[in-house]
Amino acid sequence: MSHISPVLWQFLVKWLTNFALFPPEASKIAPQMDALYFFMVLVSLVGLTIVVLLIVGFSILYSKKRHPEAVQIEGSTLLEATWTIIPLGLFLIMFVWGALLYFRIYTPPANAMNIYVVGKQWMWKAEHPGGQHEIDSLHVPTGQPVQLTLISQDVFHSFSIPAFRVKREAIPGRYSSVWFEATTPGTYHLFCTQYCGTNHSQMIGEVVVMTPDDFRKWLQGSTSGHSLAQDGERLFASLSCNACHNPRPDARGPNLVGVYGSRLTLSTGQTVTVDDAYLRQAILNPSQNITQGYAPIMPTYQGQISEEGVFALVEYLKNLQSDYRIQQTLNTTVLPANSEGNAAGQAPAAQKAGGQGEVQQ
Amino acid sequence: MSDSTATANGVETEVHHEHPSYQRHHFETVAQQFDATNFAMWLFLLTEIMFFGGLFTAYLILRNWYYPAFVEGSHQLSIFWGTANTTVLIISSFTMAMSVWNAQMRRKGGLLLCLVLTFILGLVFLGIKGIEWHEKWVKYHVPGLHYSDQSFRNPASDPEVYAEYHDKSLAPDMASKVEQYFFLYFAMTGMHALHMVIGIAILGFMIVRAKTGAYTSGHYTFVENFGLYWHFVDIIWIFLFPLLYLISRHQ
Amino acid sequence: MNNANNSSEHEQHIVSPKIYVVILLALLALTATTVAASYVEMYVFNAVVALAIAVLKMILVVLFFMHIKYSTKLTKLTVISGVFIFLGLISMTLADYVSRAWGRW
Amino acid sequence: MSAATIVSLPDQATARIPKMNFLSKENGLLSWLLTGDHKRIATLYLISITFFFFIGGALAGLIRLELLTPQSDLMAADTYNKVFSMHGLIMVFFFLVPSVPATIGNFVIPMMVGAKDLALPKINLLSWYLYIVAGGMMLYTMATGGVDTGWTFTTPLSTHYLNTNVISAGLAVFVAGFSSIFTGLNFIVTIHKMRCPGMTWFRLPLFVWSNYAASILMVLGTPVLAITLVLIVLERAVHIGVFDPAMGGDPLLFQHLFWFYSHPAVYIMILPGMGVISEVVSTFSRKRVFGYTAVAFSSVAIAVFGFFVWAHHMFIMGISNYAALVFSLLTMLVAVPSAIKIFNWAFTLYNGSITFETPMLYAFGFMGLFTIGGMTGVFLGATGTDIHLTETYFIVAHFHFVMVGGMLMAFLSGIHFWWPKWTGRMYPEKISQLAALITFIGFNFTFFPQFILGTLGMPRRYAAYPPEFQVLNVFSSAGATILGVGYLLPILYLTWSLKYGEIAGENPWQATGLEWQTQSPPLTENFPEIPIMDHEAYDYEWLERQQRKEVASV
Ligand code: HEA
Ligand code: HEA
Ligand code: HEC
Ligand code: CUA
Ligand SMILES: [Cu+2]
Repeated sequence: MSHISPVLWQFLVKWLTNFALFPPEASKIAPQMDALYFFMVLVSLVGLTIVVLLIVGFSILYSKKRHPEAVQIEGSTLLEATWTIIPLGLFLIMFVWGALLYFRIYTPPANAMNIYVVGKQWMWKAEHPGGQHEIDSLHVPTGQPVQLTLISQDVFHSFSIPAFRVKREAIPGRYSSVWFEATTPGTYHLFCTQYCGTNHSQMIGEVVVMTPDDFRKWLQGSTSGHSLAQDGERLFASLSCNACHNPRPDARGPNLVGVYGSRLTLSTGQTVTVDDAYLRQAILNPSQNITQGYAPIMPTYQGQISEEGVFALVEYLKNLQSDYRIQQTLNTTVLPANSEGNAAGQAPAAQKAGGQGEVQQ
Repeated sequence: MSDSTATANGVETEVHHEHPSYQRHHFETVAQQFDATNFAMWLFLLTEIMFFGGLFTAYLILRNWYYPAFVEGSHQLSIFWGTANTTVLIISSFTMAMSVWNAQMRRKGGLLLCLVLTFILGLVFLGIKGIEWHEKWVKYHVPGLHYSDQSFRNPASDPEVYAEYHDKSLAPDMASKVEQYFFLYFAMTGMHALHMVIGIAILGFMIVRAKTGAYTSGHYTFVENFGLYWHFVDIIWIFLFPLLYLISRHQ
Repeated sequence: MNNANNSSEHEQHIVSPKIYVVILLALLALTATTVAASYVEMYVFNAVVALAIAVLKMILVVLFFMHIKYSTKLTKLTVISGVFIFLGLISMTLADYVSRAWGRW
Repeated sequence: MSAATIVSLPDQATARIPKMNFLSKENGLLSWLLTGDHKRIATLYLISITFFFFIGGALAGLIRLELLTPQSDLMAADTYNKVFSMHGLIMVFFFLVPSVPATIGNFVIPMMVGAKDLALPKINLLSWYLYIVAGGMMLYTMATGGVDTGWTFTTPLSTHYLNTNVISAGLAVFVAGFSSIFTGLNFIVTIHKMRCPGMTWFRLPLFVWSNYAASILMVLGTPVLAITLVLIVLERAVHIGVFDPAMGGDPLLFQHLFWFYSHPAVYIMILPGMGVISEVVSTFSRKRVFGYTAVAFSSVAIAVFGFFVWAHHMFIMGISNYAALVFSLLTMLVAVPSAIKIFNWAFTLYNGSITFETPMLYAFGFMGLFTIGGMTGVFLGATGTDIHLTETYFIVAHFHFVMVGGMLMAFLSGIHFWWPKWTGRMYPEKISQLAALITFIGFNFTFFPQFILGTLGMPRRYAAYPPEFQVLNVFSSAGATILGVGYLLPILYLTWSLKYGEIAGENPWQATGLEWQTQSPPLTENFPEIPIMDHEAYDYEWLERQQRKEVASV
């Protein structure tokens, strides 16, 4: 006992001095979240107090000693209506308030800076547009909305920053996103909160919030020499995407300049807005959404590009505003058409036969 | 569902002072017993609906996503065998309904005949299913075990189906989704066949008991309840047939 | 012994074989129709028609082969509630999938 | 307490346990293993679920022990994962789901509706055997290395990334599911078809209503879990399936199907407990339940709405935001009937004549703790706060408040309440009141700190955690020890009372349910002859008249 108690004592002192009921509020959304949270705590406390008061009060007033004979009562519609409508009203307020927050957290503003995050068993990899890579940490500036585009390489993970009050699942096979605007410089916890196998509890890291100046310095200090978009460009050439996607009149694929953010009409007649998720889908499962007027000849790159590679391509396509460089690569390297080492690729004959661009169900 | 006590012949069910021997001790009347077991059977069928409900949900979602793959997948199924099997099952449902009628009318011969017919039709159904499954095996269309998506990357390699539908070759990523179709095909028809097997086993048991006159002396609860089960299995097929064979034939 | 509650109700409605035969023929006819319809190119309506026919067949089987037409309210309610929850499962799940395409989520 | 209790025991000097009763009718192991008697099957269930509760509890002890320190030092992370997975699986599927329905429900529902047995005794027995088979499979799973999927079997983790016994665990739950389906089915049939003359729907005790509602959930929800597990097993076996994103399947589909069962399942877990509370609160305040119809219908409302809120477990998992809105709204709606019940029980006390025997103490515990647990459920049901709180210890605290503080309290309340009927003997009152108190205190110590932990952001299912969370975790672990004592006590004194408890007599609580109007323990056929119900439920005046008549006739 005697050797335990000093330790325990230290603990308690430390804990009591740092006692907290909620984590630091380090993002713009945090105080808003806490407002709703404390509203709910308040309602719960009031509700609980009422329930406890009723039970204790009645127990004292109508205990058998004081009140030996029970008086039978059927019920009271008025009372029952009261305690149906008041909780319902309060719950609806919570619903609306909660929904507003939810939409705010999951709707990034247009000027947000994008960081890509890959989750995999059991680490987080972040890719900044400038080409900085991080593992199990995330550096962000204050005063700047940051959007995270998340994906998982294997199972569900969940990217959680309690101090920001945001959290989003990293889903295998699909992009998800979340945004925040950090307000207070400091180092905060980063957790994987979705159970993801053995080392789930080791899939942690830190979020470092810096002033914009410090952040700029950090960016410069940890650059890898080329930006994410440049990586993407290199991939675009080496995977010979430009064999089909080029500005030539006889190109077999659509020109991808400015495709990001545009609206496409699919062969099913639907229209879609091209966003990150759509680009990823178009690269990995091209035949699922066929752009109107084109044949489904684009090969799939599933299993050939890592999620980081896809991020690079997406970032590249996002910033692709002119044909100039594609033209350049085409002129310097002569690329055989459809040469993506896809051993089990389609038979050429089948591709010819696939000249069907018709509009159909 | 109901008890399997031997039945004494000639007990007058309308007389309530004497309990017929098939009445379980905790029921007040035979009517109550019939009602209770019948209701229980219906509830059991509800659970069955939900059981298949999960599969239907999965099917609808994936079909929505991978329609072209589902089209080529369903081209691999034979409408002929599918229709034949539907017919077989509908007729077996009819003979089952007739079994109940015969039991109600206390016609032992008729009951036996109808039960045996149902039994045979059930076996025929499974036989046909077996033929279809065998064909899938031969053509490497059993997902996970014996599978190749050759026929969808290059439909011409499968001349029979190609001659009929002239399928375009699917892009490799879409072609790989046909495996999902076959996974669902086997999961759904497999679950259904499992129910058929159970049904046929019970039918066999009933035939043996019907020979002793068990169901033709007024106590036909078991036949009636089994009939409900059989018809339910029929209904499942009535939905599986269009879902798997019919609705995804056109690109 | 008090057998006060619904004692003499044992007689089940007995459906005549004639009805069974009619239903059988109807079912076979519907099967033929649905197969025939599947050969006609109707776009979305292929699925609609096939499922409508299947529902129709189901209703026939349930009402007559399974005697729901002649059974108690309770049994009818049971069937309906089963179908209701089944549709709930399918429709609310599909609602999620469908509405994912609506916005940027 | 003696001054203010309603216990009316027969004169202990002359009292006897009736010679003929369901326990003494036949002897020998076979007479138990082949029994059709709902009371014996209930007893079998009681023994088996207690066994599993203690296994689950021991695993909980291991969890708490490991979490004493921030590092994963007691066991490696993978062991810890197995421990909490087995804890969750056993507690949910082998303890809580069958707890009240299969034991207390099985025991009293036929008596409450005035029947000799459940409608389908053989199915009832089959249900117990399925439970035992499933339990055996679970123990096998545990003995051969356990499973570490968490109780939620999340795909694609469970299907492609783990090499533990997912298949046998899945099949165990599958079989347990059918056990639960058959129990529910049996209840529904019994309640519809086996009521005695005069027993109209609105004369049924509320315990019957709430079990009826829970049974609907069991019958319609569980099969979806069954098919989902089948798909998981297939997917694992053949490495292809509809949940695998790498093959073009959708892991969210799994979530939809799983929660379609598992949300209703939480109401399967709470509704029967709510029924117990209705009985207990009414009996010990000698009053008809305030607003009988409202309480009855709120159970059904919970059952019906409970089916359509499942996606609130998936708010951050990538469902469409519109769907999140709808499911959040429905979640708010389904919370209201629970609130109605709490207030109705509170007002049942009004103008009553209240005594404080153990079942009542547990019931008070239930009301307080379930209010906290339920309200924190609303925190999670609101989409915005869910983002911050989901997957943290806040959830762990939420569901332990409703499941342990709610249902387990209700279960203990019910066990004490019906113990005299079941065994013919009273449990010792003083020590059981002490146990109730210990449980309450231990419970709050264990789980309240977890709300704070969760708000601070500590994720659930963590074998190791940042050191600043340690103090609260130590509190929690300390509380769990107290709680463990609180649960061990009943086992000891209830066993003791089997032999040494006072003879209870027919109706020690002066309760009105039909089950109390027959001998304790009851006859195999429950009543000497089928009763006729000629009064409302909870009609204490009727009971008094009845007793005066008896006294007069003597
Ligand atoms: C017995 C089991 C049980 C019960 C009854 C409940 C009841 C409720 N639960 Fe809970 N829940 C679980 C067991 C249960 N839950 C489990 C096991 C999980 C975790 C699963 C996992 O991931 O492992 C979970 C998770 C869970 C989540 C998912 C969180 C997440 O994953 O992000 C949500 C979200 O909506 C939720 C909500 C609710 C709600 C709204 C209720 C409501 O029904 C509660 C209604 C009750 C009340 C509201 C209290 C009474 C109210 C009053 C007395 C009124 C107070 C006064 C005023 C308002 C004035 N629960
Ligand atoms: C009915 C349901 C039920 C019950 C009764 C309990 C009871 C308890 N649970 Fe459990 N719990 C769950 C259902 C339940 N739990 C579920 C579904 C999960 C989620 C699993 C998952 O994430 O997949 C969970 C997860 C869970 C966690 C989170 C693990 C994690 O996420 O990392 C913790 C942590 O504290 C915990 C603790 C406890 C404790 C202390 C008890 C106590 O109430 C238990 C008290 C009982 C005893 C202690 C037994 C009696 C005494 C003995 C046998 C003597 C030996 C005792 C000791 C050595 C202490 N439980
Ligand atoms: C064999 C030719 C070919 C190659 C190689 C090819 N594509 Fe495509 N791509 C197409 C065609 C044709 C389409 C239009 C039909 C469709 O949507 O599938 C297309 C569509 C797209 C789209 C959807 C946008 C739109 O306007 O339709 C994107 C994004 C895209 N490709 C990116 C890439 C990337 C990145 C690569 C290399 C990694 C690549 N493509 C390689 C032929 C090709
Ligand atoms: Cu990644 Cu938990
Ligand atoms: Cu829920």
